[in-house]
Amino acid sequence: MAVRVQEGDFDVGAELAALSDGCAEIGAVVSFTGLVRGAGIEALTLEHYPGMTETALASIEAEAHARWPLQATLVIHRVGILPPGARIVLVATASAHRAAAFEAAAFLMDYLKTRAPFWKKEGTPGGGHWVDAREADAQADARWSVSRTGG
Amino acid sequence: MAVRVQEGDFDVGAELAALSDGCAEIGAVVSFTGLVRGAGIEALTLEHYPGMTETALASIEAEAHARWPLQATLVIHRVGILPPGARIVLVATASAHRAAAFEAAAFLMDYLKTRAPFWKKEGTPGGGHWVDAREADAQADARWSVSRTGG
Amino acid sequence: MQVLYFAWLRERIGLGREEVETDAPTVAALVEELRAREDRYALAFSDLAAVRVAVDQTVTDFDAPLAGAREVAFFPPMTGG
Amino acid sequence: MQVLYFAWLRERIGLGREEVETDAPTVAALVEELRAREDRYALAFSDLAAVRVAVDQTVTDFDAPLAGAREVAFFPPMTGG
Repeated sequence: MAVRVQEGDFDVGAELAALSDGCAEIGAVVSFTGLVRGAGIEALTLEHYPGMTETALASIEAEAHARWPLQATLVIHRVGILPPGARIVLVATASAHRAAAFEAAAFLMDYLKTRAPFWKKEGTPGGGHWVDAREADAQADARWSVSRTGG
Repeated sequence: MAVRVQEGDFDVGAELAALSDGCAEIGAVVSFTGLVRGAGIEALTLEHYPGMTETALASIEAEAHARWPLQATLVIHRVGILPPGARIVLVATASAHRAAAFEAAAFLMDYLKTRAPFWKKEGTPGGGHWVDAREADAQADARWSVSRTGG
Repeated sequence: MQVLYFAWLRERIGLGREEVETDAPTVAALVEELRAREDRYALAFSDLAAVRVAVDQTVTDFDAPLAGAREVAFFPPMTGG
Repeated sequence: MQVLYFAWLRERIGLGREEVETDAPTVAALVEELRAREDRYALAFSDLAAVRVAVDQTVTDFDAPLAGAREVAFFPPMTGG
């Protein structure tokens, strides 16, 4: 289990290799990489709540380990000013089988979206605006309280 | 859309970077990496049906694009003799939003497991044996014919 | 008590953190005190449906008691990931 | 017609591919002809529930007709990924 909040970029290949290194039981590694979409924006600013962020991410990660048989997990979230195309977040899970790795990675992202204190501000040619929370994200969070099925 | 069947290893970081390179609409990249689990085995031999393999993988990939809004997908599957810990397969999906990327990646793996002509033989200290197909894989394949929901 | 503001609440109020002397028994009572201070606070807290609160770094609601609390943070719904 | 064998079918029969002269109208009829050849074929095809078939690289079933087929492959359930 590892959580990192950082301004700098991360190396997905190196992070995934390190995640499964040395554990012979791991047969499946799933990763999610979030990128800054570039349609009409000049930059994305990520603000967060230092202290609470790390606590919230560690709590979400612990919840994933309680729900699925996972050998390893990783959450890296960048903060600061990011250009279009930049990596924002990496979530990775390692398990013996793929179903647990897929479900846990989706769960981590769903909970991170609604429960980790990050806020996005889009910088556009016309100025800046804070990104609204999506109703779809609230629904994605809620599905884990009623069911563990799904891919 | 890209499908590759090869003996050599692949570079996950480079493959994922290339997948999203140059498309500003991509906000989510999901990857699955399958590894040779090392419990009691000396090597895994992957046999396949040249010609049909590529056709089957391309067909599965096309089905994923028909079901979800995907900007890019990638399937790489290794063949030959692989040691414990080696990467076997990489499936990656890129989409504007995470739900499509997660679901399509899980779908690609489920269909690949039951519909792409690969066979695994485990080499153990006591000899070799062909891996049995798992009932769980047949069930995982079947869920996509009744429902698209899930993570 | 330390009071923290994030995202557009920070921008509207004009600062990210301040020490507040208060005997407010609940988050809601603290919000009323802040609203009464100046227009920028009243503006920031004009629509509480758009505001979330954490007490000592745990998300809670506006009825939550403040007895013993060291840090209260106000922010919009989270949009990370 | 080219007939291909994979995995343990290939090992039991002792070859991966052969040219077969046949007028078998269906896959099932072809399997009967092969079974009648030698013990190694009979052994490989002793439990058809464990055998899958593709005609011209498309998975089908044992009732499938062979008219016009160029390539028939026998193999166990797939175990890739």
